[in-house]
Amino acid sequence: MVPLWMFLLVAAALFCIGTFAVLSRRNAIAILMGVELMLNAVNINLVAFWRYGTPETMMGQAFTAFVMVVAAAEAAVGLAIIIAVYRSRKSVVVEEVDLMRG
Amino acid sequence: MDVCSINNIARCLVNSGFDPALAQFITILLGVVVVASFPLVVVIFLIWVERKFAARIQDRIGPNRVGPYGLLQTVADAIKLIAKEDITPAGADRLVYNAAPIMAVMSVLLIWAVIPFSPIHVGVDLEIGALYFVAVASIATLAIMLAGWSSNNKYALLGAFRVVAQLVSYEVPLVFALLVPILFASSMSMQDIVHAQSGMWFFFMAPVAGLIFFISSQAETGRAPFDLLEAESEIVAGFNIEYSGMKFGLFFAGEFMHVLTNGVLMAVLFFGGWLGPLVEQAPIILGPLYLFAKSTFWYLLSLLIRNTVPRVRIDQLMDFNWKFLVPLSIVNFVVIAVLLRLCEALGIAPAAANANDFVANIPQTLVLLLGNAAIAAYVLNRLRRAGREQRLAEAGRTLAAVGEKAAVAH
Amino acid sequence: MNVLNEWAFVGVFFALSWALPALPIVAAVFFSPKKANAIKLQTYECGVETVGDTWVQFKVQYYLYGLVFLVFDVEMIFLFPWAMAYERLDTFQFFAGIVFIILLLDVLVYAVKKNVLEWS
Amino acid sequence: MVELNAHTVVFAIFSIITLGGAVGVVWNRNLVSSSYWLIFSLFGVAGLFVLLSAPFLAAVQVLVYIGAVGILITFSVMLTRGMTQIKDVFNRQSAASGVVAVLLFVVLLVGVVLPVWGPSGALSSAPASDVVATTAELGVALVDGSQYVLPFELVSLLLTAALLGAIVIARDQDK
Repeated sequence: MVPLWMFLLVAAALFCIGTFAVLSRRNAIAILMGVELMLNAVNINLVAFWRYGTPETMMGQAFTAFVMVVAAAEAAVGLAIIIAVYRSRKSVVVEEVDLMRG
Repeated sequence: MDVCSINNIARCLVNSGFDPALAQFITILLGVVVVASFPLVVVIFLIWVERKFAARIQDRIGPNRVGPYGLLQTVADAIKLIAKEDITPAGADRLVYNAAPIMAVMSVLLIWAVIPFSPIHVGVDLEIGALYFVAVASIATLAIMLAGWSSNNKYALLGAFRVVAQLVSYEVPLVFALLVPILFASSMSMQDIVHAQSGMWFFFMAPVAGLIFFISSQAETGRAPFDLLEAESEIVAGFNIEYSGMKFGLFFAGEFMHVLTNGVLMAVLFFGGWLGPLVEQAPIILGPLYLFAKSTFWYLLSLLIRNTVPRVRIDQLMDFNWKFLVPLSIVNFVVIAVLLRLCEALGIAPAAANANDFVANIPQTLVLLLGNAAIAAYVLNRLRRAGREQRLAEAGRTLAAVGEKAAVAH
Repeated sequence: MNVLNEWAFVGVFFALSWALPALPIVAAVFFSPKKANAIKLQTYECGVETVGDTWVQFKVQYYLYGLVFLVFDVEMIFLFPWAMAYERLDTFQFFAGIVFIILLLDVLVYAVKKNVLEWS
Repeated sequence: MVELNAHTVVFAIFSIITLGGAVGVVWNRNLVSSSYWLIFSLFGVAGLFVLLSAPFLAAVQVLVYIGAVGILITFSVMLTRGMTQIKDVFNRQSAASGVVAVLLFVVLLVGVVLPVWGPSGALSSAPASDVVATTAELGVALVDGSQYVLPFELVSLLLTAALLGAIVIARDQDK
């Protein structure tokens, strides 16, 4: 088997790429994609630790399933917000959407 | 085909001095080549069958020039398609444009990895076989999206959007119908699902689920009456408008293959797959024979529907799915789960020891069948009423219009 | 490691199911004539010349269908294992699953009531 | 340290798919391509799940991400048109975010992956056991009164709430 740290390494790299996307992209949908990447990095970690730690229990898989649901819900609501904002402001560039600024 | 002898090959290779890992790899490769090329070869004849069938219904002769009875027509077509000029429209995303038709075929081909042909012949009997099938089939949606987007054509993109909306919609009842055999077999492995039917085929325990599965897989294939993706009269040709030559051919090959795959899946999930009399004695011959006899029935039914039922409008298509099939499939699943539980609680269900006994399964099947009949009766009644209301409303509108005209004329 | 052997088959199958359909496309590259010209390569939009961007404005309806589908699809993560474990469930566990499905049905009822699934 | 065998090679392929796809998501100017790179990357994650003996999660990953989330993202990209015209892909703080991401990676590498501050168990090369819980056990665990039944039902509510919210937000109010 591949040692555990290699999976963690891939997950860490994926997480950082996701972070970079979230912090640096201007487009709201691209930011959401970054969040999806980060959540998937978390999933890799959860499954890897489960496999190398306690593979005979159900913990890792159950948690991963819950994370997937949360990710899906987040994508659904996030994209809906983006569509709504686009409809009223004709823009999906995050810096231009500052309705809440005083 | 012959996994048994392939197993022997692995041992032979190791014995004759091969590295065990390499021998294993060769074994796997052989198995894959056999399983994967099978549907590809069969589809060549299926296209001929389909064309002949359609021709007969339309009072034509159909292909009859190339080879006896026109059997080699498809081969000639393939050669023609290969020799045709291959046009990639300006502004297309070349890589994606080329990958999309391959993906369309791939998503169907991959399903065959888990189809059990006989008690011992199966590509691979995954623990999650049924889920694998759904997951792999959902790649087709992506392929169509890619094709529509990469063509750089408004009509293609619009067509792709419609098709994708259709495909994702009909995946919901498909999956709920698929859950019923999983529930009966308490397993997602295709082989287990077939074995669990040795007492009673699942179709007799859950005919409604079987029909929902058939209807929604017909829609997943994009066949008439759900063939909006190639509704020539409405959207030029749909998502594949810019495709020509072999790439266009691949989309079609994928579709034809999908129809057969649907038939095989119906046979495996609801009609006992390779099960049949004396199959244990001669699994190599009788298993695949039974499987294909059963799937041919569904295949021909699919052809019949395709050639006789008119196309529906997209709003009707969506209404039919979301307001009829999806609620029906969910309610049906719940009813069957509860009835099955009830049977066990009341002791009607066959004991584990004689689960394979036909007679022991009869009481439980009767209860489930009654539940199904109740659902079907309710649904048909509702449909009848809804249909009448619609007709009355239509008639009312026409009458009102006539009355108005008469008033104006006065 | 038995699981991985099974999936090795799927992996090889995956690779081959790319290669097999790609074969005729590659063959077509060698056998087909190449006489492209600008008119031939134009996008075909009923013979009318293409106007504007390919990305026309789409209806939000598509997104709503995708949304409802996503919810049902995600619930499958839980329903598949539940159906698979059916034989081992006791009454409480069984009805936990049924409640889950009924909550799911709510979604559909709401969506239909609000005319979300209406193609207009 | 790591022997070269089929397992390692497959791991390397899927890692490259995952990370390469992720980089494609970040760097692509065209958002549609970005979303396809995302699907590509998430497919790699599914492969990693198979390597970790979680085939159920791998299938679910393909089903949910490629079949549903990917399609949804593509739909919304098409719905919010005019984004191809955006000249700058990155905002003004992109350099700073790059530094932050790299720093984060170093911290994760040093603090978690490589046991600098004491053994973390991350270097163990072999799993604790080869007995892997099956998907049916997952099914039982999810609805078991002493395990996950509460989150299980809550997930249903969460999805209902998410759907209601998304529908209310995304619908055309004019009609």
